[in-house]
Amino acid sequence: MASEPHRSHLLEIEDLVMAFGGLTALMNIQLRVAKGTIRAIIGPNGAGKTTLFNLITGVLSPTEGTIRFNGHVISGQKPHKIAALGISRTFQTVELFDNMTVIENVMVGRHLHISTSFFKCGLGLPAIRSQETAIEAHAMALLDFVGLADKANSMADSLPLGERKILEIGRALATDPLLVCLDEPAAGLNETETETAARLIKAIKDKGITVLLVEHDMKVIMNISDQITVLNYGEKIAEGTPEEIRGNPKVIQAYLGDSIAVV
Amino acid sequence: METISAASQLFQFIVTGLTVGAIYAMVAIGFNIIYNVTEIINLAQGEFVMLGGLIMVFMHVTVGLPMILAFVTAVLLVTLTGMLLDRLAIKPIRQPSVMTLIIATIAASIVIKGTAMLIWGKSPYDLPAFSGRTPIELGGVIIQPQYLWVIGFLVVVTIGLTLFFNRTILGKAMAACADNPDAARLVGINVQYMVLLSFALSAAIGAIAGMTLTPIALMDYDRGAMLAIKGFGAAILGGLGSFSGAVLGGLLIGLIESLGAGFLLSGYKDAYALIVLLLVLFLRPSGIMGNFEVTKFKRF
Amino acid sequence: MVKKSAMALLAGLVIFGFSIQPALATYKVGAIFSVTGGASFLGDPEKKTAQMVVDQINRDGGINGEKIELIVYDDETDPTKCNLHAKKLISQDKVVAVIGPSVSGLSVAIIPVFEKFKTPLVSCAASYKIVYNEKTGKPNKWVFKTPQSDSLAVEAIYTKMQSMGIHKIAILTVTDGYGASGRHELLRLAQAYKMDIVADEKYDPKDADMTAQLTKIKGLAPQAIVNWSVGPTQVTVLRNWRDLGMTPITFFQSHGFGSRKNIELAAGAAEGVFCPLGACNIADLLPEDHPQKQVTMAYQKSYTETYNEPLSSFGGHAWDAIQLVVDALKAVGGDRAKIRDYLENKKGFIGQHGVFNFSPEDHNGLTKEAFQMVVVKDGDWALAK
Amino acid sequence: MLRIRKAPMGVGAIFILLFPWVAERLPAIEHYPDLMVFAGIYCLMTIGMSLLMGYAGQISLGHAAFYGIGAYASGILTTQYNLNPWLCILIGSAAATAVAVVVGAPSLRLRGHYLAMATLAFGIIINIVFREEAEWTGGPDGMGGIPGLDIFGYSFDSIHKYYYLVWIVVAIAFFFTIRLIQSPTGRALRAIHASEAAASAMGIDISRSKIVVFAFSAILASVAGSLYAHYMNFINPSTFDTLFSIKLVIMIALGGMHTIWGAVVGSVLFAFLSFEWLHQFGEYEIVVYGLVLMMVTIYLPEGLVGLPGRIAQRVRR
Repeated sequence: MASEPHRSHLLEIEDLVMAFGGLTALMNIQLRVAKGTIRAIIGPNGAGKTTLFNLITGVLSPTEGTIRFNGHVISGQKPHKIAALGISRTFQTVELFDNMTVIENVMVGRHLHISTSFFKCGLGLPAIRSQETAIEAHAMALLDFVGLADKANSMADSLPLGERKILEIGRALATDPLLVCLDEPAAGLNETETETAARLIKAIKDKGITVLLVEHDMKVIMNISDQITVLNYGEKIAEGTPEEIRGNPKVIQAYLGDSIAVV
Repeated sequence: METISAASQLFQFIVTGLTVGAIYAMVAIGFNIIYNVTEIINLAQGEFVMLGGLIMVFMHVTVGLPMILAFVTAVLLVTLTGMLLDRLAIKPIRQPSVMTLIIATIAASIVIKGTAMLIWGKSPYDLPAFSGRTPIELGGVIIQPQYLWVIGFLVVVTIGLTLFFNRTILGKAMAACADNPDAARLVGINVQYMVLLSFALSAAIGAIAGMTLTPIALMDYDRGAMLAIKGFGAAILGGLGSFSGAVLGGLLIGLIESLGAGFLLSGYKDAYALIVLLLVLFLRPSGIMGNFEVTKFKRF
Repeated sequence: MVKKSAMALLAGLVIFGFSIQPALATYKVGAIFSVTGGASFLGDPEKKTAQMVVDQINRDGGINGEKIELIVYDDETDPTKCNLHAKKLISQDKVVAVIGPSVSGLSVAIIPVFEKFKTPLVSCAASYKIVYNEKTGKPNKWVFKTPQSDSLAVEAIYTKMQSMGIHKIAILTVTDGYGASGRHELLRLAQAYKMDIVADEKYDPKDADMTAQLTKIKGLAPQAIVNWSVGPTQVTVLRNWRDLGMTPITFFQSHGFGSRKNIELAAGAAEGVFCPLGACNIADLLPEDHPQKQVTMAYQKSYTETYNEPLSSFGGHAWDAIQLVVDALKAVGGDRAKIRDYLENKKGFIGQHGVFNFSPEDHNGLTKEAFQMVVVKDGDWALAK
Repeated sequence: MLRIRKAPMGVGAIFILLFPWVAERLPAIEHYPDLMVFAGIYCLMTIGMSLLMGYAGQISLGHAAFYGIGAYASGILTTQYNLNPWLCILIGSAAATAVAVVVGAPSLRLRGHYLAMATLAFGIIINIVFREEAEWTGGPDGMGGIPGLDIFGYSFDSIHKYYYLVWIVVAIAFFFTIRLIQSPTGRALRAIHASEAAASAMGIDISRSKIVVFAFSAILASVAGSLYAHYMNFINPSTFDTLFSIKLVIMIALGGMHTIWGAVVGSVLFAFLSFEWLHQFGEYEIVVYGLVLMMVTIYLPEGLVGLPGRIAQRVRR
């Protein structure tokens, strides 16, 4: 096992099993992610990467096993409770709020940190108004950080895919997470956009936020990850630094079976 | 008159419930055919039933066509109405959201109902039973011959549709549209045509339901909405999109109503069926035979 | 900007959506009927009748040379619309009196309007609540009604049952206002007539089949069944009764069965069924010396000639209502208060549904003799002996 | 960003304020304020439903039940227990809230057509209760004798007085809802509408939000029901049937689902169409009504509030 016992672990997954009817999507997964690192999860299609994300973020409840985050057991909890504990995410299919502007999307991310009392909001109390001004500024700063400040007032659905993915990351950061789960942030992007995304992910790490990353682009993976976990058919087949993974015969086997070459 | 035993009473409730349930089931099947191809809940489905009954009365009683010929003409005319509904009210909608489509089908049902009122007036019409009105007695249980026609037509429709969707190229093409319209388009299926066909088919089935119902319950212009609600309930109870679910849902609602009226307060009989429906939905959010994962991603 | 224009547009629509102004006439009489909606079986013949009567009077030179204008509104069996129409008739159309509504509930709903604006209302609905104020124990001052109360129909049925030796009965009612009112009276009067109601079953106005309710009744073996409904269900229930082999249990229908069309629709199942009917349903059966013979025959003739459809007993209520108003106009002219006073003291008015004798204590003016018990025989009505 | 637009509100407010005064002077529309009372009552309901459907994306085909709960609370408690009408309005709202939470909690987990059917079923069941519990409700014939409203001896006994009462309540509901939409709560609702998965990943408690909005719309419907009962002095079950729930949805579709203005415009338009204008078509009324509705869905998918925008677009081309 490539876990590092001397560093504190933000996320600990033990004996995780996820079965859909007769189909086992994940089998006995163990995973420990150290604080402040970038951990990539890779594997061929259908390996169970997105299922793992859905388990961590509470969209699914595991059949067996536990997920512990920052000292709390989060397996089986509702997504919004998990978000409140400090996990944020993006989606493979980009789930933006297309009925809102770019900055509003980010402002939704501040939901956990503001008062949303139904009656205070409906009465339009001054406290709510000053709070709006504050979170608007906060959102603007985040947009500046991800590089979308000039698009703040565009509608989210008017952005090109690359910027949509960046916006989704920006929105995920707005919750002040300890851990962000990025589901294929570079998929479908061109080379420049991919580089931007990779730079952004590193910048997130530099802010002290732990990153869990599912990605197919090996160049990105190898460049930015601290640790890589390889899944295949719902099982963990390898774990280690990019260098260790690059030479791992099991990994090569898994990928060649899927006829994709490892860089 | 001989008195009736408790067992005969129970069977009588069941026979009646199954008959009424078979009508609901046919309406529910109509909902499913259109839903499967288009994801539209066609709330004008009940109007097809009403039209089927009234046109049959017109052809058979007023014009004097023989039963079979009147039956065929009525089915054809209602089918045509179904196709017109698609072409005039559904297809022209440029931004189809689920809400818009619900309103569109409600609007269409109002137009159909109003037109029927202008043509036939407000009085109810009768149709001679298909094979007489001499009831059959079976161990104290009375069965009207028309009951058998209703249940028989449900069986025929169910078997016919199963064969159609599994054995014919056209049927398979329609099923493909239901699964994935984009992919269907790619392999050269004319999706527009399939949508039209689905409206035609479900109109035809609605018409059959109406024609078999009329000799039992008479028919008037204002009957569609109630049948649509019952049929919609049946389709949901069984699980939207599932034909076996529709049959099960329809028969269940019919049975609960009949048993409820028989054993409990008859004024609340409609409520019993709906309470069961709600309880089922709370336990199984996509009906008895539905697939939750599918419905999860369809939103308004 | 967009919303501003929308608002302006709406404002324009509201202000300029004028309704067509009626032509001027000397006597304006209002009418509110449920021409469409759940009670169109009442409102449709009522509207046709009232219109026909007014046209006839105008053709014959009007009232003392002045024409009547009948302003008819359709309440669609909706109390909100009924209320709006009532206020519009009174304050805008400035009618001298209003006839209708067709339905008891709606009549009760608009009583306050007529009491407040001091305008006579001659309702065409049956419930005693229309002419009986529970707080004062007296009739509402401005409100009259022409139909026999349901209690009279029930009394006619129970009287007949007593003479036949029937005391164990089942009642079947439809779950709308018509059925509920009948059910209320059937239950209320049962004790006085020593009727034992062993089953109290209901069905919906759109139900396809009442076999379940009848099967339950069959198990309880009553001597007679009373059914209270209108529309297709009263026919379906008869067929179910016959098919279930329940003909030895005598079947009584309410006066809502009063159209030959229903006998026809029942396709033979109505044979032997009793029902209490007003004179206008059975004009041709009445003896020549019957006081209502003349008016009922004349109404039947002109209605069937004008509209080419069989007469419905409900139309007769509108005939009585409009003729009462016309009678008052002839006598006292177009003053609302005078019309009211005239109607309250009117005696011996020969109508379609009886001979009316109004008084300050009785704003209906009918007795149970207004109903004749009729039985279906050889596919037609016959007076029951 | 959504900002409160002051101009249309000003126009609207002045219109509402002056309308009875103008109507009084034009004999042809003298009775229009009476219609506007009902239009206002409908507005109250559609404002809540617009929030629920247009913003939170949850369909309800059962809101007539809450309308009825308010009306019967007022009707029964005033006539049989002689309670103060204002207290009855409060009790009705509390009852509607309780029912909304109990029914909403399991129902709002359902999606799309399943939610539509569940709310439809709920509405029918409640209506059957109104019809069957005749001892309390008067049964299908309804109950009369419901007192009017008065406050400190000032009685809302004329059409114009009631008109202002109703529209003041509508204005309160309207401003509350507009502010709500522009607040974090409104943003959260729109987020739920766009993507439940993303909204919950942002920490929004989806089921709670839906239930709160459902309950809020139920309260508005209940207050509307009470106002209706005290104005009509009479209620019967058919006023609160499924057909009316569907009419509410039609009002919203007519006006436009995605703004609260749509609810207001749609309700007023619907009231006038159904109480007044369509009558001119006589027995063709029902067909014309259906055709109008059909035209709106085809040519004005954003409802009537989308019309000026469309015209402007045409002109610019």
